[in-house]
Amino acid sequence: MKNLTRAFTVFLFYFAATALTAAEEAEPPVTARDVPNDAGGAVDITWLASPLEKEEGFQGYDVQRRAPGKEAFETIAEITPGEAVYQDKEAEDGVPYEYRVRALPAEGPPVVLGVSGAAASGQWFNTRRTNVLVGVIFVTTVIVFFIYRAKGGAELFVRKIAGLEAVDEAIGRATEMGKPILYVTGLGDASEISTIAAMTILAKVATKTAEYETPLIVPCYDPIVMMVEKEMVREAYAEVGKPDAFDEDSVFYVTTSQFGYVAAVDGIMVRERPATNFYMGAFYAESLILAETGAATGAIQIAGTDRVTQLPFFITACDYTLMGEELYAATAYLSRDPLFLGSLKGQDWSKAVIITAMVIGTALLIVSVHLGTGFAKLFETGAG
Amino acid sequence: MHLSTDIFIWIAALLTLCIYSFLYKDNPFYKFAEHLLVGVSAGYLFVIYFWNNMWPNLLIPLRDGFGILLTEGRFTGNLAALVPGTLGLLLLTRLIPKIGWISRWAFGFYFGAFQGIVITGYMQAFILAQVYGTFMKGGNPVFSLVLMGDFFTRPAWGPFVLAVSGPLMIAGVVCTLTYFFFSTEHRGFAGGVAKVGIVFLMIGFGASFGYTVMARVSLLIGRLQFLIRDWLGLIS
Amino acid sequence: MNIFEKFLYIDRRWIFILVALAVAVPLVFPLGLAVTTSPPVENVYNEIESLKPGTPVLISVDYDPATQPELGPMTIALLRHCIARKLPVIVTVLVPGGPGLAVDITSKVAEEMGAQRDVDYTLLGYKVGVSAVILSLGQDFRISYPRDYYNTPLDEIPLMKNVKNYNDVGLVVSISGTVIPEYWVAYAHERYGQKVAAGVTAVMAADFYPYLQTGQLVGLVGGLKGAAEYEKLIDRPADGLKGMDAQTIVHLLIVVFIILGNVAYIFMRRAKKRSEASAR
Amino acid sequence: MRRELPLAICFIMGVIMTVQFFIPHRYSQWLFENMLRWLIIVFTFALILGILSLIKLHIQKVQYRRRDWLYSIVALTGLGLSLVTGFMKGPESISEGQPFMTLYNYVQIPMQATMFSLLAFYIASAAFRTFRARTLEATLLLIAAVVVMLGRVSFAAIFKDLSLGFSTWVESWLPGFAEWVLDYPNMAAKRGIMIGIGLGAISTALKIILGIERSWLGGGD
Repeated sequence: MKNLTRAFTVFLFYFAATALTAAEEAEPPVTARDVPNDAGGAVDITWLASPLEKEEGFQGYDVQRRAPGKEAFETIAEITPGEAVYQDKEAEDGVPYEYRVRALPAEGPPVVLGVSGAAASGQWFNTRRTNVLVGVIFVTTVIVFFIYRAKGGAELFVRKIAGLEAVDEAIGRATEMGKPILYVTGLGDASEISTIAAMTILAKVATKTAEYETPLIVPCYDPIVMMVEKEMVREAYAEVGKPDAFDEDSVFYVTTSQFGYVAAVDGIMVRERPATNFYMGAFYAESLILAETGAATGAIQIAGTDRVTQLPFFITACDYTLMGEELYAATAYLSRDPLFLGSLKGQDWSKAVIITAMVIGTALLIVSVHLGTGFAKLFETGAG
Repeated sequence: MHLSTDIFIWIAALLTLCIYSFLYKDNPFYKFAEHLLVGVSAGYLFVIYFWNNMWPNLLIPLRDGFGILLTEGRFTGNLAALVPGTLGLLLLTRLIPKIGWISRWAFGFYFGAFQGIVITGYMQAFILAQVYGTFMKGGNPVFSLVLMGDFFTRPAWGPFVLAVSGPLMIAGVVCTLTYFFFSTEHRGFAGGVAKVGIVFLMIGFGASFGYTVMARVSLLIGRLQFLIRDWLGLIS
Repeated sequence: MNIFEKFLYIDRRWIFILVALAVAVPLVFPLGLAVTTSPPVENVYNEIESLKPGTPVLISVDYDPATQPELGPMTIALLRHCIARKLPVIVTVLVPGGPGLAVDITSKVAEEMGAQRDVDYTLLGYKVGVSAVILSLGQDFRISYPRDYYNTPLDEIPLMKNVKNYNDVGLVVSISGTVIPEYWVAYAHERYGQKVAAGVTAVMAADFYPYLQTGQLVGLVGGLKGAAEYEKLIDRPADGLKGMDAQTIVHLLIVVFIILGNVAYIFMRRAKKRSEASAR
Repeated sequence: MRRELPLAICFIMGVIMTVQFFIPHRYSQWLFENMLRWLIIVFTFALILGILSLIKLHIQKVQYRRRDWLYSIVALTGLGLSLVTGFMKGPESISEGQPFMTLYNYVQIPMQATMFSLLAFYIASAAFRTFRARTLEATLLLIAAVVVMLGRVSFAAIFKDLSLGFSTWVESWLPGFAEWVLDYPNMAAKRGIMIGIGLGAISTALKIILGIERSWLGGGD
C-alpha cells in the first residue's frame, strides 16, 4: 500500500513535471527571431492570434520595438486583423531589441500579447542551398577527374552510336553511284560546341572521301568556319596520302544570311544531286527546308544537332539523326579528344547518380511515404 | 474593299510582298528587302543599346559623378562606373587586329561572371528541382499508392489514368536519361530501357513538332491579317 | 517514275497556293469555331485574378518582331486583364529588338483603356545581359534600371516608389520566343522565390511542361491558340480568336497532307518492290 | 599577359559569382550588386562591338566591290536612316510617334515578321512530300504530332458544326488527350533532355572557369 502511494506520488510528480515542461514548450504568445539565411538587418516577429479577434470591431495589432537602454516602446507597424507575422526590415545588426505586440480592441486600451527579444544578424552560409553546393562539388569533381584521366591516356569506353555506323555505308553508296557528298555544318560560329563537333565528324568523313576519291561539297555560312574546315579537309586528304585529290573549291563560303544560304544550298542539291547529305551542327528554322529539298532529290540524309526544336524535322526527313548529346558522344568517340571524352564521362556519371536517386526515391515512396518524402526533400529548392 | 491610303502601310505591304517573293525563288526583290532589314535593324539595335543602356547606366552616372567632383571636389559612388566603362572600351580593341588581344581582359571579366551564374542557377533549376519534381508534385508523391487504391475501389477509366500517369512519367524520365547514357552498350536490360526511352523521346518530339506547325501558321495568319485588313481593307 | 512518285513530287509551289488560300479564306469569311480553354492558360488567368488590386505585375516583353504576330495578341490580352483589374503593370524588355513593340502595345492599350503612364503602367525599357538583369531585379530595380525607357529617374515614377525588388511584385510574366522564361525560372523563381508565368511561341511550348509540373511556372500561354484562350477568358475577342478558324483549317490541311503523303509513300514502296521482284 | 591574365580574370569572376550564391551576408550582397551593375555596362560594349563589326563588313564589301556590293549599299542606307532618326532629337527620339518608331513599325516589323512566316509554306509542303513514317520511331512522332495539332485547335468544333454522330466523343476526348500527352510522356522526355542539357551547360561553364576550355580566347597568342 505504501509502495502504491509512493508510486502514485511519483507518477503525479512526473506527470506534473512533463505537463509543466510541455506548457513551457508551447508556443509563447509573441516570438521574435533573427531571419535565417539572410543578409542581416531583419527580424521576424510572429504571434498567436488574440481571442479578441472574434469580437466585433477588432482593429488589429500593432508591433512595437524598444532598443536597449531606451524607456519607451515605439510602434513600428500596424497590422490588419487575421495576420500574425511581421518582418522588421529596419533592425540594426547585433542590437538586442525587444519586440512587443499589442491587440487593439474596438474600444478601450490596447492589450499586450507579450514581449520577446531578438537581434538581427547576417549569415555567412545559406543552409537552404546546401544541396546545390553538394551538387556543384560532385559534378566538378567527376568532370575534372575524367578530363585528367582522359588527358593521361586512359581508355575510356564510349558506346557505338547508331547514326555513325551509317556514315560508312552512305559514303560507299555515293562512291558506287559516282555522285558527290554534301556536308552542311549549320549556322553556328567556330566557337560553338556543336560546330566543333560537326567539324570533327567532317574530318572523319573527309578521310573516307579521300580514300574513295568521292567528290565532297562543303558550303559554309561563316567565313571563319570555312577557313578552319578547309584546313581540316586538306589535312584529312594528306593523311591518307592523297593531297592532290583535294579540291580547293570544295570547301567554300556562301553567305551569312539565313535564307540566302538555304536558297544557295537548295540550288546545289537540285543541280549536283548528291547521293548523301550530312547536316551536322547548329541549325535553326532552315533545317526543315534543307531536309525537305534533300529528301526530294532522293539522297541518303544523316543529320545531327543539339538544337532540340529542330530535331523533329530531321527525324522525319532524314535516314539517321544524332539527337542532342549523341552528337557530342559521336565526336568523343571519333576524335578521342580528352576534353570531349572527359566531360562526356563526367556527365554520364552524374546522370548515373541522378537515375539511381530517382529509383531509390521512388522505391522509398512506395515503402513509406514518410521516408520517401524525407529523401525527396534533399532535392528541394526554391524560395530563397 | 477599302484600299489603304496611308503611304507607310503601302511601304510595309510592298516590303512584305518582297519577302514572300522568295517562295517563288531567290530574287533581287527579296535580296533588297533582306539587306534593308539587316541595315535598319542593326541601326535600331545601336540606337537602343545607346539610349536604353549606355546613357542611363554609364554616361549619366559619369556626368553626375564628374559634376560633383568638379563643383564640390568630392568623389561619389557614381564614378565607380569608370571601371566597367574602361573595360568596355578595352573590348572595342577587338576591331583593331594588332591590339585585339587586349579585349580578352574585358571578355574574361563578363564571360567568367556569366559562367559563374550558370553553374549554381542550372544546378538549382534544371537538376535539383527536376529531380524533386520526379518524386513529388505539390507536396504529394508522384508514385501514389493512394491513387492506385482509388482505382481498385472504384475501377473506372478516370482513376486508372490518374493512378498510372505518375509512374509512367517517372519511367519516362529514367528511360530517357538512360538513352543518353553512353558508358554501356545498348544491349540486354540497358538496351531495353533505352528503347523505351526512344519511345518517350519520339512522343516528346512529336508534341514539339505539332506545336511548331502551329507556330509557323500563326505567323502567316498574322501577316495575312495585316495584308487583308490593314492594306487591302477586305475585313475590319 | 510511277504515278505515286509523280503525285508525291509535284512542284511545291502548288502546295504554297493551297496554304495561302486555307489561311486567307477563313480570315475573310469567318466560321466562328468554338475555342476551348486549357489548364495551363487558365492557371495564368486565375493567378492574376487572385492578386489584390494594387499589386504590381511585371510583364517582360522578351520577343522581337520575328515572333510578334504570335506573341503580340497575348501581350495585349494580359495587359488588358491587368489594367482592368487595377494591377499596376511594370514592363521590362530583355531582347534588343523588343522595346519598339513594347512602346507600341503599351501606348495603344493605355489609350483604349484610359490608363495613365507611370501610374497604371510603366515602361522600363531594354537592358542587356538577360541573367544579370533578372538577378539585379531581385536585389533592387534601380541597379539595372536607374531610369525608365523615357529617361525618367525611377524614383520620380509614382508606380515605382514602393517597388524595390521582387518582394513587391505579385507575378512576373515573361513573353518570349526564346529560352528567356527559363532564365526567369532559374534566377527569379529559384533564387528569390518570385512567382513566374510564361507566354511562349508554340515552337517552345512543349519544352516548358517540366516547369509546369514542378510549379516553377504557375502557368503557360502557348502560341496564338493560348492568346485566343486568354481572350476568351477575359471576354475580349481580338486577333487571337480571329485567327483560330484559319489555324484550324490549315492544321487540318497539313494533317491531310501527312496522311496522303504517307499513303502514297507506302504504295510507291510496294510498287517498287513488286517491279523489283518481277525483274528478277 | 595575353593569355594568362584573361584566364585569371575569367577564373576569379567565375569563382566570385559561384561562391557568392551561397553567402547571404551583406558584404556578399554588396559585391554582387556592384558586379551586376558593372556586367550590364561591359556587356553593352560587347553588343555594340558586334554591330560595329557588321558595319565594317559591309563597308569593306562596297570598298572592294565584292560580289553583291550593291546590296551592301542598301544595308548601309538602312543603317544610316536608323541612326539619323534615332539620334536627331536626343533621348526623345525613341518615343512613340517619332520618325525612328515609324521606321521600326513600317519597315523592320513587317519584314522581320514575314521572314519566319515563310516557314508555314515549307512546313506544309514538307508534310506532303517528306514527313514519312519510315521507322517505328518516326511513326510515333507523327502520331503525337497529329494529336497535338488537332487537339490544340478547334478541330472538334468542325464536327459539331457538321453535327456528325461522334462529335461529342471527339470534342470531349481529343483536347484532353492532347493535354495528357503534353503533361506526361512529353514532359518526361523533355525533363530527361533538360537534365542532360543542364549538366552539359554546367560542365562547359566549369571548364571555362577552370581554364580547361580556352577556345573563347580566339586564335593567336
